[in-house]
Amino acid sequence: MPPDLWQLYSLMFKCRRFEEAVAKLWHDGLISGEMHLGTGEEAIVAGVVSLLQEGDALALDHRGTAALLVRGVDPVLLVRELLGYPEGLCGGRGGHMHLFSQPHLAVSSGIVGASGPAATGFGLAAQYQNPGAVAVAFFGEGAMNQGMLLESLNLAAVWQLPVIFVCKNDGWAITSTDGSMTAGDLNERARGLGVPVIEIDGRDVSDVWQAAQTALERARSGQGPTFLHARCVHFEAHFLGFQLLRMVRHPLREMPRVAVPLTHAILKKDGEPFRIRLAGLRKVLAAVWRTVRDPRRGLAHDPLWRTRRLLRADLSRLQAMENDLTREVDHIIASALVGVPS
Amino acid sequence: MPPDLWQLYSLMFKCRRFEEAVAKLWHDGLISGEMHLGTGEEAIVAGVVSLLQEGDALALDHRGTAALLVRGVDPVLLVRELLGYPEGLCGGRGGHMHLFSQPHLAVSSGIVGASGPAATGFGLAAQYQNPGAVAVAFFGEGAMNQGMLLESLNLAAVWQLPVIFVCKNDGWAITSTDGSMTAGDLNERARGLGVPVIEIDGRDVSDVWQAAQTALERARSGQGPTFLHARCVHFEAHFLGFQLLRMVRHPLREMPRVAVPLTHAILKKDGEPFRIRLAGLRKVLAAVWRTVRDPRRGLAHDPLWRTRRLLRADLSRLQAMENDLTREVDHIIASALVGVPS
Amino acid sequence: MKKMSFTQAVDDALAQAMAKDPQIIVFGEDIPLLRRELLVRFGPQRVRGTPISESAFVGAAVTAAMAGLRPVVELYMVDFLGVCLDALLNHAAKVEAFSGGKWSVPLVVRAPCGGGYGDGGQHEQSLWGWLAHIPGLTVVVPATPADAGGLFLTALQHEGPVVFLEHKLLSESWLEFLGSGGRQTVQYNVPEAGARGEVPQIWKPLPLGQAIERRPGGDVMIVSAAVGVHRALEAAESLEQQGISAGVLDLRSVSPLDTTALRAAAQNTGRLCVVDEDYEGFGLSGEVAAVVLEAGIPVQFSRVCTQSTIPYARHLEDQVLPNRERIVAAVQNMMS
Amino acid sequence: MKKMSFTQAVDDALAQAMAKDPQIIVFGEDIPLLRRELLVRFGPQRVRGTPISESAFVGAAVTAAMAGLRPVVELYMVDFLGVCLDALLNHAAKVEAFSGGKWSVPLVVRAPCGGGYGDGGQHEQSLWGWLAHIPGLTVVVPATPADAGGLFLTALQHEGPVVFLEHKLLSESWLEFLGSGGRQTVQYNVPEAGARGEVPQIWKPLPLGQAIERRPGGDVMIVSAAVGVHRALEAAESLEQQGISAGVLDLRSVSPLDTTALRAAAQNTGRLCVVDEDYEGFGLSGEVAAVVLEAGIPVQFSRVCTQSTIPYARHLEDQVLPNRERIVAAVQNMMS
Ligand SMILES: Cc1ncc(C[n+]2csc(CCOP(=O)(O)OP(=O)(O)O)c2C)c(N)n1
Ligand SMILES: Cc1ncc(C[n+]2csc(CCOP(=O)(O)OP(=O)(O)O)c2C)c(N)n1
Ligand SMILES: [Mg+2]
Ligand SMILES: [Mg+2]
Repeated sequence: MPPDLWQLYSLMFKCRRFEEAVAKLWHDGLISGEMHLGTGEEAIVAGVVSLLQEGDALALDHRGTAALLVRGVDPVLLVRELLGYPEGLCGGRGGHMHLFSQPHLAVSSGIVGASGPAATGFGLAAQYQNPGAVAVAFFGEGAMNQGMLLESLNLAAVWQLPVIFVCKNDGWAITSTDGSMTAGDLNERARGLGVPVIEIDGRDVSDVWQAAQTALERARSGQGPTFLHARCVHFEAHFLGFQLLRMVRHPLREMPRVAVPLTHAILKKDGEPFRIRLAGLRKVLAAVWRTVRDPRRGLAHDPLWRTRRLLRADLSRLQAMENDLTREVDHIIASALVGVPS
Repeated sequence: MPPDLWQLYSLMFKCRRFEEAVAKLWHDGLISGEMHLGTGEEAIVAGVVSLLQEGDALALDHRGTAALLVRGVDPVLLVRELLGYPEGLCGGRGGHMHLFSQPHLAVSSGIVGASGPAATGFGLAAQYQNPGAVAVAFFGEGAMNQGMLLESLNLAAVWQLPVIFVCKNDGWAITSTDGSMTAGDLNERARGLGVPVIEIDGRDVSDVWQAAQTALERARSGQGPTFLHARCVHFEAHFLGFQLLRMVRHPLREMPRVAVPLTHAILKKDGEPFRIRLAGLRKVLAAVWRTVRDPRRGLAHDPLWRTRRLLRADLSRLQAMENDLTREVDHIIASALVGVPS
Repeated sequence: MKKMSFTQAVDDALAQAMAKDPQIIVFGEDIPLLRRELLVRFGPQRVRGTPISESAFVGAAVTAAMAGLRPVVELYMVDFLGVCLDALLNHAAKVEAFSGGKWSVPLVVRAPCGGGYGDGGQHEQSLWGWLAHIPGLTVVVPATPADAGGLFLTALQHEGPVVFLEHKLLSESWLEFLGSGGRQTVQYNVPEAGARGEVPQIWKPLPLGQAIERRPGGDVMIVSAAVGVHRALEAAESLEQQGISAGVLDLRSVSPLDTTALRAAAQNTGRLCVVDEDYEGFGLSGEVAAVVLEAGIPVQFSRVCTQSTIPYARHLEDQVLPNRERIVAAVQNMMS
Repeated sequence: MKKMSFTQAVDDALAQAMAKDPQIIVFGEDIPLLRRELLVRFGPQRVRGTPISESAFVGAAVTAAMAGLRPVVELYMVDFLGVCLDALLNHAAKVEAFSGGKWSVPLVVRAPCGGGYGDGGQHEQSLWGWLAHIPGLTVVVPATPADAGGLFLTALQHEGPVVFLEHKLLSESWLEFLGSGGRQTVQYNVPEAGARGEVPQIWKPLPLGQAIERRPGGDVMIVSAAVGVHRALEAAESLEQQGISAGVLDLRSVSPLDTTALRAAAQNTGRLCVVDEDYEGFGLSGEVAAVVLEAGIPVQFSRVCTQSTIPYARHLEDQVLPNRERIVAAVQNMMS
């Protein structure tokens, strides 16, 4: 059965609008601390989460808002939680990185790698008391260096648990590129821990959906865990207000803030010889450069744009849907903000 | 260059006699708590440690006594430490699982997997301040499920550190068999973490020595870590006084202690249906059975016996050497015990 | 009345609960052999072995509990929590708060603790006061078989995460496993009344946060938990011979702490001596001091705790862990 | 005199030390970018990035220190120690004892801590009292740039493992990184005197375990660390207007704890109020109580601490973290 692209696109589009609205709240100062968006990974989220059923569980990382939206958590409660309102999903006590919804068996954690053990525990509960149900873990490629996640892959394999480990590989962990901090190969790693791998193009929602379908079938029928390795890009880089991205977007304002102290430092009297200092400088510049020139921020890597292309034949339906969803999200935000004494 | 089998055999023989003497001290009650011997893994210990040089470091697990002996730590201090004497290697404060020798850059830990980070740190220090030096980690196959060890493999690979990760795979972690608790494949795991693998027969000291030589050369020349995967057997199973082994050795005395409460339990009124209870019983019996029938406790798997075979041509030299070493160990134990007011 | 050893009591209470509640499952390293009597009664689905992956399986226990199971997750020793504290500190203890009170974690972490048998400083810690620092964790530390079984039942019924600690010197089976290993040649200073004692025919839950006076006393109250309670009782006997009337209060749970009993004891005797096998600084003994000071009760105070890393040598460890002599001296000092 | 912001002071002291001592190396996640000014001065061998593998790299720092390096290992937040506590609890803190005093671990663990900017309960903990419970660990918690730089130098020269905590509300750079992210639309209650202040031309080490009286006072001494010191100073001003003379004692290091200063303060004022952003139970505030009670000093005692998991919502977190109002109320209560 092929995926329903219209439905998947509508989910992705809603996620995008929703997170854009959240970004606005953040920029307006209505959200105080960190805010990690998932814009760019919508195909992975929609492709996997749309396949979940009642009784399935979801373990999220610091980028979990969109997944909860797709899972059917009340979006007004979600926004109110991000705003820290007592009427939020968790009474304003959990917040952006700690979103919990018991009816959806959905948990989040800001501790990198924690979604591994969490999904494994849900998988155990499913195996024991609700066979046929599954648990999904979302995490980044950086998390694949965190011991507890590696341990979880093995544990899920040993117990043959119905867990889908979804690695959203955007190639970055804050300012570190995958290649520089991850040796070997993630697929081989997962296999070495006893978990079969499906590698997919995380920009292609059909591809994700098909692979998730396969993994879910394996899990539901008692054949154990699967590692879904999906590449993607995060358009807002690590989090909102990310300095490297600010330098790209407002070079004149931001560059000097970085460059001036850097110049001072490199010229300081005591320290290593200049040759070594230059090696250091090259590292800094490389990171800046990789961010500035990241080709993946282009439209061609946008999962929405790629899916939209396939639906453009019926442009009026598409635009009507988009307009509806935009209005829906506007309405969600308005409802969340309205009627709540701050 | 081929290994000097006579020298390696003498090291192995000394380790064996030494640990047998330690076992006697333990049985006599002069050592109070746990005591994990390495009898059966001497080929791995001798094959690797005999190649270490001044400035090389050693990170050991709970089974580290023999490695320290081979490394050249004063054996009298070692025995006194095991006995908890103030004159011991660590003033009687570290003890069997916490043996430290600064001149040898040798550490131990009773925390499974901890030798991974420890060797990685030593490797970092070597790379930075003492290029050409290396660090060796010893651990069991059970430790390969501990996150910090997996993390360490990746870290050592990322930093290209001179670390040899030596997995002494005896197939058991206390009462758990490797196959039951480790999914996938350890070699693939190590490679997936960026560390090249050499698999060896841990009963064959030449094989170990050759592989260690290769790994050390890679490390000393800045080519990064290696994973040495060596299979072996532990003749005393997990530790001295191990219940499963006592059942094998003294079935009439030990079997009833286990069997009677087990029979009571399986017949208890409330609980799962009998079919499920039997599945449980089968698991217990299988573990007992695997221990009882472990073919590997036979002579053919003894690294000493295997090496001795190759040297038997010169029996008189062999026996003279063995006699000398036996006397030497006797003397060590006697010196350790004598002259120290308790 | 029935008599049982300490760990037998826990296992018996656990078995009683498992027979009633199919949601209780037990897992940890080597559990199929360590808890083989549960395995042959409740089968391999409910009694499971794990890899040496504490972060994964303790972390998994948290969400398994959230999904409706009642997991009892066992660690070989409380010391090994070091590798997986995140699961307790940042997850088990916080879910109820994070979810706005809507979701709880009915999890029991069971672990042997404590020293006195020569295993060295990485294997003999107590850490109960340390764990109690984390809001959201319940920490239970029984001193007798009857309390062990009853409180274990309570832990199984509790809505939040409970760390249940079994002192190895009270646990016949752990002491045999890790210490004697079948030898007759070693001796441990086992408090008999703690290692074996009368237990009820049927286990009933005991209240959390309710200390029990093991011995009344008018001059001073010695406050402790686990083996310390028995050391305190020995000390109280010695003190009696010197004309000092020392009572002994067994806390039974470190968190919640029975502040009412502590204040009453301070009020009645004017002197508290805290005997704590956990480390002295920033722990249980300090909390006891704060509780009585906050209440404005004038009191003399002393403590006999573990002040340093526990040494391996038996004679050194005996000095470092709270013992009768140190308790007697501390109390005498307060009386003079 | 020079002025610096808090984290600038630490980095400056660190750079001064690195220029003299080639054994000092710095590593942690994203360190090449977070400490880019050190990177361009000391090069990629000495300033390194790590994978998100705290257990491996903190563990590695322990033996690197034992082999003669002076590693400064950075964590993104102290909360994340949960995943790698074993390295501190069972290794760094114990090696000196285990080796019979023959080997030490000159390691500095540097981490941001504390709340007040809306990041939620898994990212705003203090945990200094919790860490101080472990014998063998030194825990430094400065409240001003001058102390931060001076104490960091001390940490670098110390023979044992030091956990050096930077409160995020005092750290311009962390607050910008994790909080404002370049926005003008958010406001944090930053104590100005803690975030920026005069620093010496050349850094000199400051003594460990030496508290400093930030404000004298005859009626009560408020004892605190980090941001709490500044909240206490605000409270003391309010109290002054009510005719109450409240002093403020800045502990600067939690372990070692300046017990002499605490006893003197108790002696002189007869009243102590401990303000602690770390959790209330079984922590720093209790230890302070024990120290004065053990000394037999009659004292009134109160504490204003974090009693629960820190909530995400800014208005809720402001109530849960110690603030001026709560401190004023606690002191008033003691005076009446
Ligand atoms: C245990 C732990 N260490 C460090 C951090 C800080 N941190 C938060 S997100 C992040 C990067 C995660 O990278 P990745 O897993 O690839 O996810 P992405 O952000 O790219 O989606 C880090 C290091 C943390 N939250 N938890
Ligand atoms: C973190 C941790 N978990 C559990 C233990 C208990 N334990 C000690 S040794 C051991 C088994 C280790 O097996 P393996 O690594 O294969 O080494 P072997 O004993 O077979 O040589 C276990 C589980 C421990 N010491 N540390
Ligand atoms: Mg990433
Ligand atoms: Mg093994």
